[in-house]
Amino acid sequence: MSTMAFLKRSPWILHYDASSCNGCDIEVLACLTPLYDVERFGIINTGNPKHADILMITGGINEQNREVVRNIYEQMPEPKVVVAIGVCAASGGIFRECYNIVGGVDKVIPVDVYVPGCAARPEMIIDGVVKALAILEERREKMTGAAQTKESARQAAGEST
Amino acid sequence: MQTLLFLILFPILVACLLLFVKRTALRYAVVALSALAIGGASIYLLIRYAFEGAVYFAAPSEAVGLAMVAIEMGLALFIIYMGAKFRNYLAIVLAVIQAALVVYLETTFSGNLHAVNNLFIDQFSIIMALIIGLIGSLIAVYAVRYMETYHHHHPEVRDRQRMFFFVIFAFLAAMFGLVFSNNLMWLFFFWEVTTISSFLLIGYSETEEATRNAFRALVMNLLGGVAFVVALVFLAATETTSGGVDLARVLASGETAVVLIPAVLIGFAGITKAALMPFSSWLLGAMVAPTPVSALLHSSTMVKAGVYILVRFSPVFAGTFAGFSVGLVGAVTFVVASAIAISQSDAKSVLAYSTIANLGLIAACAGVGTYMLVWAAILLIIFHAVAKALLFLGTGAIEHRTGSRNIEDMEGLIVRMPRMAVMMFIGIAGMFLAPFGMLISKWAAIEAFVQVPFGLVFIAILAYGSAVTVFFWAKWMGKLVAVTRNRERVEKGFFEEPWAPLYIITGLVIAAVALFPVISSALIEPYVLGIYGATARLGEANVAIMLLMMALLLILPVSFLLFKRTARHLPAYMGGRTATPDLHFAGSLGLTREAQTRNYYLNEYFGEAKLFRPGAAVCIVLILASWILAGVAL
Amino acid sequence: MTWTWLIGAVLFLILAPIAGGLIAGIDRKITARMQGRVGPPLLQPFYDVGKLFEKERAVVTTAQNFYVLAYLIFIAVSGALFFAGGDLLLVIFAFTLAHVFLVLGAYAVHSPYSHIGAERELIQLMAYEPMIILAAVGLYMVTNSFYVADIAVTTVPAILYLPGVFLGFATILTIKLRKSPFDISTSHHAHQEIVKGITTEFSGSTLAQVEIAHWYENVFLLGFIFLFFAWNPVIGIIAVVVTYLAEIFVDNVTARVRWQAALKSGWLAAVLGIANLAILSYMMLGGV
Amino acid sequence: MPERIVVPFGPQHPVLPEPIHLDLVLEDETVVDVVPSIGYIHRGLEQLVQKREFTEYVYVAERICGICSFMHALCYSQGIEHIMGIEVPDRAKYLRTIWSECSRLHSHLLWLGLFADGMGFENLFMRSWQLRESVLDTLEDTTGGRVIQGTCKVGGVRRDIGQEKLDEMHRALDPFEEECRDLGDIFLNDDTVKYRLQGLSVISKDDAYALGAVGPTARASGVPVDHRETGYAAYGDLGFKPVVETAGDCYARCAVRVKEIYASIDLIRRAIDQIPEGALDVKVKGTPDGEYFSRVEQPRGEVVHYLRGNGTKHLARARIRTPTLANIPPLVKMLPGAQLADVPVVVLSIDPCISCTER
Amino acid sequence: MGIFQMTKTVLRNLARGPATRQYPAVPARTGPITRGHVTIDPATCRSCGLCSRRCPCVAISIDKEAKVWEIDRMRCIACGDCVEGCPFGSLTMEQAYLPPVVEHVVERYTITYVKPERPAKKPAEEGAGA
Amino acid sequence: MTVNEEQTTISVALEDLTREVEALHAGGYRLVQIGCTGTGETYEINYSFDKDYQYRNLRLTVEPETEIPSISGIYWGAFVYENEMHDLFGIPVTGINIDFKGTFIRTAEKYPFSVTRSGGDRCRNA
Repeated sequence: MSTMAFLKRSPWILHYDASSCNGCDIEVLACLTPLYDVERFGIINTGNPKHADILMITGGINEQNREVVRNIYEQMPEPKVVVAIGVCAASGGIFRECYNIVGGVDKVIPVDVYVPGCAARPEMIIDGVVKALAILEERREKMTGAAQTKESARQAAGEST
Repeated sequence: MQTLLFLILFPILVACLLLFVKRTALRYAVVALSALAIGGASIYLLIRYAFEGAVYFAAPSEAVGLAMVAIEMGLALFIIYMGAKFRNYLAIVLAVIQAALVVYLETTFSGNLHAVNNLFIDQFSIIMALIIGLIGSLIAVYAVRYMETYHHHHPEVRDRQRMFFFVIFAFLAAMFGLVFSNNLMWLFFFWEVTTISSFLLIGYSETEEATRNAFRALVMNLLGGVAFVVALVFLAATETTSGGVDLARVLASGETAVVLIPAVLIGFAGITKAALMPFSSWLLGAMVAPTPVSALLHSSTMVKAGVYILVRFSPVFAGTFAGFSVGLVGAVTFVVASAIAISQSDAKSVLAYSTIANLGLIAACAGVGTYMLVWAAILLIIFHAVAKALLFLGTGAIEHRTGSRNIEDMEGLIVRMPRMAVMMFIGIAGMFLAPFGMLISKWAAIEAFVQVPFGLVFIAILAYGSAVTVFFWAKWMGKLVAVTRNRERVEKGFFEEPWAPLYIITGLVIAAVALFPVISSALIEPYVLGIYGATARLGEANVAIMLLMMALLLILPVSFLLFKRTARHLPAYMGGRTATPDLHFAGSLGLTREAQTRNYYLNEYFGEAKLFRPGAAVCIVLILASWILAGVAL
Repeated sequence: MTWTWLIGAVLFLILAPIAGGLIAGIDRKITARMQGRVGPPLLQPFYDVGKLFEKERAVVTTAQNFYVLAYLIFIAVSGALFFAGGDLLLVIFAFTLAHVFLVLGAYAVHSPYSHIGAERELIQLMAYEPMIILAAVGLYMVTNSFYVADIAVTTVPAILYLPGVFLGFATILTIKLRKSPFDISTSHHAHQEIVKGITTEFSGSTLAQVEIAHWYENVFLLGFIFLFFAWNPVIGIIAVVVTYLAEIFVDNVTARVRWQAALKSGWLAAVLGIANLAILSYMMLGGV
Repeated sequence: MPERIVVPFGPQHPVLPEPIHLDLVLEDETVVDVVPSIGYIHRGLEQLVQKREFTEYVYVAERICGICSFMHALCYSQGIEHIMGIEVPDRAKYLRTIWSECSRLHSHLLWLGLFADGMGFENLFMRSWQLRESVLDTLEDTTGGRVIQGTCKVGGVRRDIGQEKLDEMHRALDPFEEECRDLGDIFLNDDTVKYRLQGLSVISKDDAYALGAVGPTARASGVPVDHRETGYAAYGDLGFKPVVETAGDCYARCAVRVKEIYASIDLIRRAIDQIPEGALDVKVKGTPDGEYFSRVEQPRGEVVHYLRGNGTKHLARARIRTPTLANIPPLVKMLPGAQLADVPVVVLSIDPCISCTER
Repeated sequence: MGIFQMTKTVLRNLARGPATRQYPAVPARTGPITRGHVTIDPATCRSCGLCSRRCPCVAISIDKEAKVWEIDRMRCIACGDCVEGCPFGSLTMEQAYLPPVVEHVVERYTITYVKPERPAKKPAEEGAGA
Repeated sequence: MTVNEEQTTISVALEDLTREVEALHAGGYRLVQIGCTGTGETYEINYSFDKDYQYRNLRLTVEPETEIPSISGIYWGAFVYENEMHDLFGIPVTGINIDFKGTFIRTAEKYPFSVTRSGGDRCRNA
C-alpha cells in the first residue's frame, strides 16, 4: 500500500472550545493569521469533523460538552489525533475545582498531545501540532496494516456482500 | 386505411362496451385486451406506413359530415344543459356562438366544405398515433386499478367508473381521429370531442372545486373552439385561394398571407388547448381530476393536440411575424411556467407547470417554424409524452401508497419505495438531464434559433428557462434520493405491485433515448424533409457521445460494489449535538427536535402570485399582436 | 474523420488534474501573499488529495460515493469533450449533468448542512446557466460553429465582438471557481455558516474526488476563457492568466454575498451578454 | 406553509469560535424562529470565591474570559477596593487605563476579524488579526502575557511600564492608527461589506434600551450608555466621550467598534501623555466586608461584578453579569427575518463572548 | 470607489511580502518579562511552602519531610504569583515556553538546600515526565 | 464630564415586586441584571436597574421553594436571568416568557448554588 505519507503534509484541524476561557481559542485562531500562518505546513482549519485529522480541544470540558466532544471525535475518520491545548484541557487548570468541570479532555476522549500554557501561545500550538503529526503518521501506518490484514482475511474467508 | 378506421372506431366500440362492465376484474380484462389491440394496431401503423411518406385516403364524406354536425349540435345542447344546471352562462354563450357558427358554416358554405381526402397519415401522424396508442392505452390500463383504489380512498365520490372509462376510450378515439384527419371539419369535430371529454373527466369527483375547474377548462377550450370555427369560415370563404378545409391543400396553397389568418386562429385554438399562458389555469385546475386523467389528458395526449395543430401549421408560420408572435407566446410561457414551478411543492402542480412550460417550448419552435425547429418540436413531443406520463402515473402510485403527493413527503422514497423512486428518477432525468430526450431537443432548439433572425430573443428565454428548469427538477430528484434512516419500506415485490404500465413506460423512456437517432432518421427527418426539403440531424459524433454517456450512467452503479465493504458509516453532522440517525437531535429548551430538510421555494421571486399576471399579460399582448400582424400581412 | 480529437481528450484526462492541482497550488500561494502570509507549498493541493485517499473510508450513506464518482466522471467527460473539440452546447449540458450529480450526492446524505449546500448549489447552477449558454451562442455568432475545434482555430478575434459576453462570463466564472463573493454553496477558504455546505458529509476519498473534479473543472473553464482569445494563442494564454489572477484578486477583496445577490449577479451578467449579442446580431444584419 | 427547515446550529460550528447552540427554523433561507441555548462553557467559577482568597480570585476573574481578561480583573479589583475603601495610586489608575484600552483594541480588532470571517471575507480577517498582533506584542512586552495579562491586582497593578517603553508605545501609535484607519475604511466603505451589513437586523433605540442592551450593541442604536463616562480608573481625567451611532443595524454596530478603535488609540495617547509618577499599589490590609456592584465598560459593554464580603478571606458571593448575557435578549430579537447567511454576522454583531456569559 | 476597497491593502501585502514569523526556523518572539514557565533553584529553596500556598491552581506542592518540590505543569497558569511571593528568590520566571508533551507531567525536584553551606546545584530541568 | 454613579438598594416584599418593577419601567429605567445570593437559609434576589448611571437595586428576600413571579412581562429580556436563577439556585420562577425549564445552563449537579442542597463536597478534581 501507499507509504507516501501525505498525511503529515496536510493535517487539517478541527478546533473545539470545550469550556475554555477563550484565551487558548483565540490563540488557535491566531495560528491561522499572517504572523504565524500554519498553512505553511498545509494546516487548514476545517471546522468540520468529517474533514479533520487533528482535533484541537481547549478547555476543561463541562457537563454539556462531554457529549459534544465525544460526538465530534467519533465523527472524525481515522487516523486522527487529539491535541489538548492549554492547562485547562490538560487538567482543568484553574477551573479544576469548579462544580461543572470534568477536568481534562482525557477524561472523555483519549488525548495524544498536551500543550501546556495559560494561554497556550501560537508557537506552542504549532509545536503541539508538529508533535501530533508523528503520532498521526504512526497511526496511519498501523491502520493501513490492519486494513490489509482484514482485507486478506476477508478474501481468504470468501466473504461476500 | 383499415388500420386508421380501426384505431378511430375500435376505441368507440370498447367505450360502449365498457358502459356495461361493472366488475373491476372484467373491466381490467377488457381494457387490457383493447389496449393490446390499440397498441398493436399503432405499431402496425408504424411498420406499414413509416416509409411511405404522406398517404391520403378518401373516406366517405357526406354522411359522416352530417353525423358529425349532428353530434356537435348534441354536444352543444349538452353544454347548454350543464351550463344552465351549474349556472355557468359564459359556457352557454360560447357554446351557442360556436353552434351558430357551425350552422352558418354548414348552410352558407356547404359547397366549400369538401376535402379531397378526409383521412391521411404521415410520419408525424404516426408518431402521434404511437403516443396515443401506446401511452394512452397504458394509462387506461393503469387507470383501472387506480380508480378502484381511488374510490377506496374517497368513499364520498360517486362511483361513475363506467362513464369514466367510456369517456377515456371515446377520447382515445377522438385523438386518433384528430391526428388522422385531413378534413379540417373532421379535425374540428374531434377537437370538440376532446374538449367535452376533458370537461367530463375533470368534473369527475363532482365536488364544487372539480365542477368549477371543469367549467374553466370548458370555457377556455370553447374559446379556442370558436376561433377554430371562425378560421373554418374564413377558409371556406376563401376556398379557391386558401384550399378550404382540406388540410393538405391549405398547407400547400402557397398563399401564405391568406392562409396565415386561419393559421393564427387555429393556432389560437392550439394555444388554448395546449394551455399556454394566459390559458394555463385550466390545466392547473384539471389536476383535481384523478391522476390517470391528468396523465392522459393533460400531459401526454390532449394538450399535445394543441401543439400538434401548431406544428402542423408551422410551415405557414415560418418566417412571418405573426408566427414569431405565436412562438413568443410559447417562449414566454416556457420561462414563466418553469419559474412558477419552482414555487410549487405539490407534485402534480409541478408536473402541470412543467407541462405548460414544455408545451410553450414546443409552441415556440412551431411558431418560428424553421425545419430544425420543427424537428426539435416533434422530438420534444415524443420525449415529453413518455416522461411526463411516467411521472404522472408515478405520482399517483406514490400518493396511493404514502397518502401524499407533496414533494416534501417523497423524501427518502429511495428507501421506502426504491423501485418507484428509480422510475421517478428516470422520468425526471428524462425531463432535463443530458443524455435524455428533452435536453437533446433543447440543444437542437438552441442550435436552430441561432440561425433565425431575432432568434436571440428565444435563446435568451430558453437560457433562463432551462436554468430554472434544472432547479426545480433537481430539487425534486434530491428529495427522492435522500437516504433517510429508520424509514420503513412500503413497497411490495416486483410482480405484486399493479405497476406493469409503469414498468413499460419506464422502458419506453429509456428506449426513446436509446433509439432516438433511429426515431429521428426514420420518422422525423423524412417528415421534415417532406415539408421543407431540408432537415436537421444531430452530428453523428455527438450521437455516439450521448450513447456513451448513457452507457456510463449504467456502468456507474458498479461503484456501489466498490465501496460497500470497507466504509464506516457515520451519522450526519449535527453541529456536534447528540443526534439519532433519523436526524433527531437534542435541541434548545431540552426538547428533542428533528432536523428537517425542506426544499427552497423562493416564493419571493418565483411565486405564482408574482409571476402569473405579468406573464399572462405579455402573452395576451402577443396573441393580439399575432392577430394584428396576420391581418396586416393580408 | 481524424483521430486528433481523441488526442485532445486523452491529453486533457491525463494532464488536467496535474495542471488543475498546480493552478490550485499557485492560487493558494498567491492568495496567501495577498493576505500577507507565506502560504502552503506549491504542491499542497496534491498533498491534500493524497492525504484524503489515505484516510479511512467513512460515509453517511454508501450512495454518496456513486453520485460523487458520477460527478467526477462527468466533469472529466465534459472537459474531455471540450478539449476533443466537441459541440460546446453538449459540453455545457454534460457539465450541468455533472453538477446535478454532485447536488444529488449532497441530497442523498440527508443532512441539514449538505442539504442547504445542495439547494444553494442549485441556485448557483440556475444563476450561471443562462450566461454559459449565451457565451456558447456568442462564440457561435462570431465563428459560425458550435464546435470547439472550429472555434479554437478561428482567425476572428472573438473578444472584440463579445466584450459584454466575456465580462458576463468572467462574472459567473467567480461562481464556478467557488470564489468569494459567490462561494455560497461550499467554500475553500473562509468559514461558512453552512459548514462546508455541499461537501460537509463527504470525507476521505470521496472528498478527494470532489477536489479532483474541481481541478478538471478549472482547467475546462480556463479553456473556455481561451476560446475568446483563440485567434492568437499567445494573447489567449496571457488573457487566461490575467483573468485567473483577477479572479483571485476579486476573491480576496470581497465579502461573500447572499444567494439572492448571487442569483441576481448571474442573471444580470446574462443580460449583459444578451445586450452584447443583440448589438452583434444587429450589426450582422446591418452588414448584410 | 409547512415547508420549514430545521437546522441545529452549533455548538460545534466553524463560524462559531465558541460553543453556543441555536435551533434555527428557516423558510427557504429566512430565519423564522430561533431558540438559543447556552451552557457549553458554564464552569461555575462564581463558586470558586469560596475556595480562593479574595486576592487570589483576581486570577480567576481574569480567566472568566481570555479576551476581556484585563477588564474583568479590573472590575473585580475596583469592587474589592470600593468595599475595603482602598484608594489606588494615580499611576496605577493610568496604567490600568492604558491596559484596558489596549485590551479593547485587541478585542475590537479580533472581533472585526471574526466579523469579516463571518461575512466570508477571509482577507479582511487576516488583516484585522495581523494588526491585532502588534497590540498583543505590546501587551506581552508590558505585562508578560499575550492574552491573559495578569497585571491587575487588588490595590493597584503588579507591573510598571518604563518611560522608555511608554515613549516607544506613543511613537508606535501614529503608524498604528493609520493602519487601523485603512482597515476601518474597508469595513465602513467596502460595497460588499455594506451590502452584507446595512439594514440588517435593525434594533431601534427604544427596543435596545428596553431589552437592556449594553455596550456597542446599545450605542449602535443610539443609546449613549458607556460606563467609562463615570470616570473610573483614569477616564475621568482623559475627557472621554462615547461613540454613538443611530442606525441600529449591523453596519452601525460595526461602525461603533471601528470608531472606538480610533477613540481607544486616542485615549492611550492621552493617558501616556498625562501619566503621573508614583507608586503602583497600596498594601491591602484586612478583609472585605460589605457589598458592591462594581461596573466597568468592557469591549462588549457594561460588566457588573456583584461582590459581597463577609469579613473573611473568602468572599460570600461573586455574581458576574457580563455584557453578552445582557445582549442575548436583543440578539434573540434580531435574528428572525435575517437570512441564514446572516446568522453568523448577526450573532457576531453583538460580539458574543460566551465564556464571559456563562462563567 | 466603494467596490474593491481592499485593493490598497492587497497591493501593500504583495509589495511588502509576507509578514509571517517563520516560527520553527526563527525562534519564538518573547518579551523581557514574558511569562514562560517557572523554574526552581533547589539549592536555595528553604521549603517554606509559601509558593504552594499562593498558587491559585494548586499546581505546586511541597513535601517538607521528603524535601521534594513538585510542580504540575499541566496545572500551572504561569501567573508568576509564586515567583513574586518567594522570599528567597529560588523561583524564577523563564521566558521560554515549555514544549508540548504526550503525557501528563508532574515535575519533581529534590530540594538540596542544606543550611548555609555550599549547595550543590542539581541540573534538573523540564521534560522529566516525557 | 464625568457622571457620578450612585447605588441605592431598596428592599421589597414579594407581593410588591411586580408593582415596583413596573414603576421603574415606567420611570425609564433599564434592567441591568437580576442576581441571587444565598444567605444561609434564604435567598436574596437583587433586581438591578439603571438610568443615567443611577443604580437602583430592588432586594427581595425569599425562602427556598417560594415561587417568584417573572418580570419578563415587563422587561422582555429578563428571561435570561430568571432562567439562570432557576437553573443555578433552584428558585421556581413562574411565567417566564421563554422558559427553558432547567436547560438554560445544564450543570453536573442540580442547583449548585442552592442553600438547601444536601452536603457533600462541592469541589471536583480537587
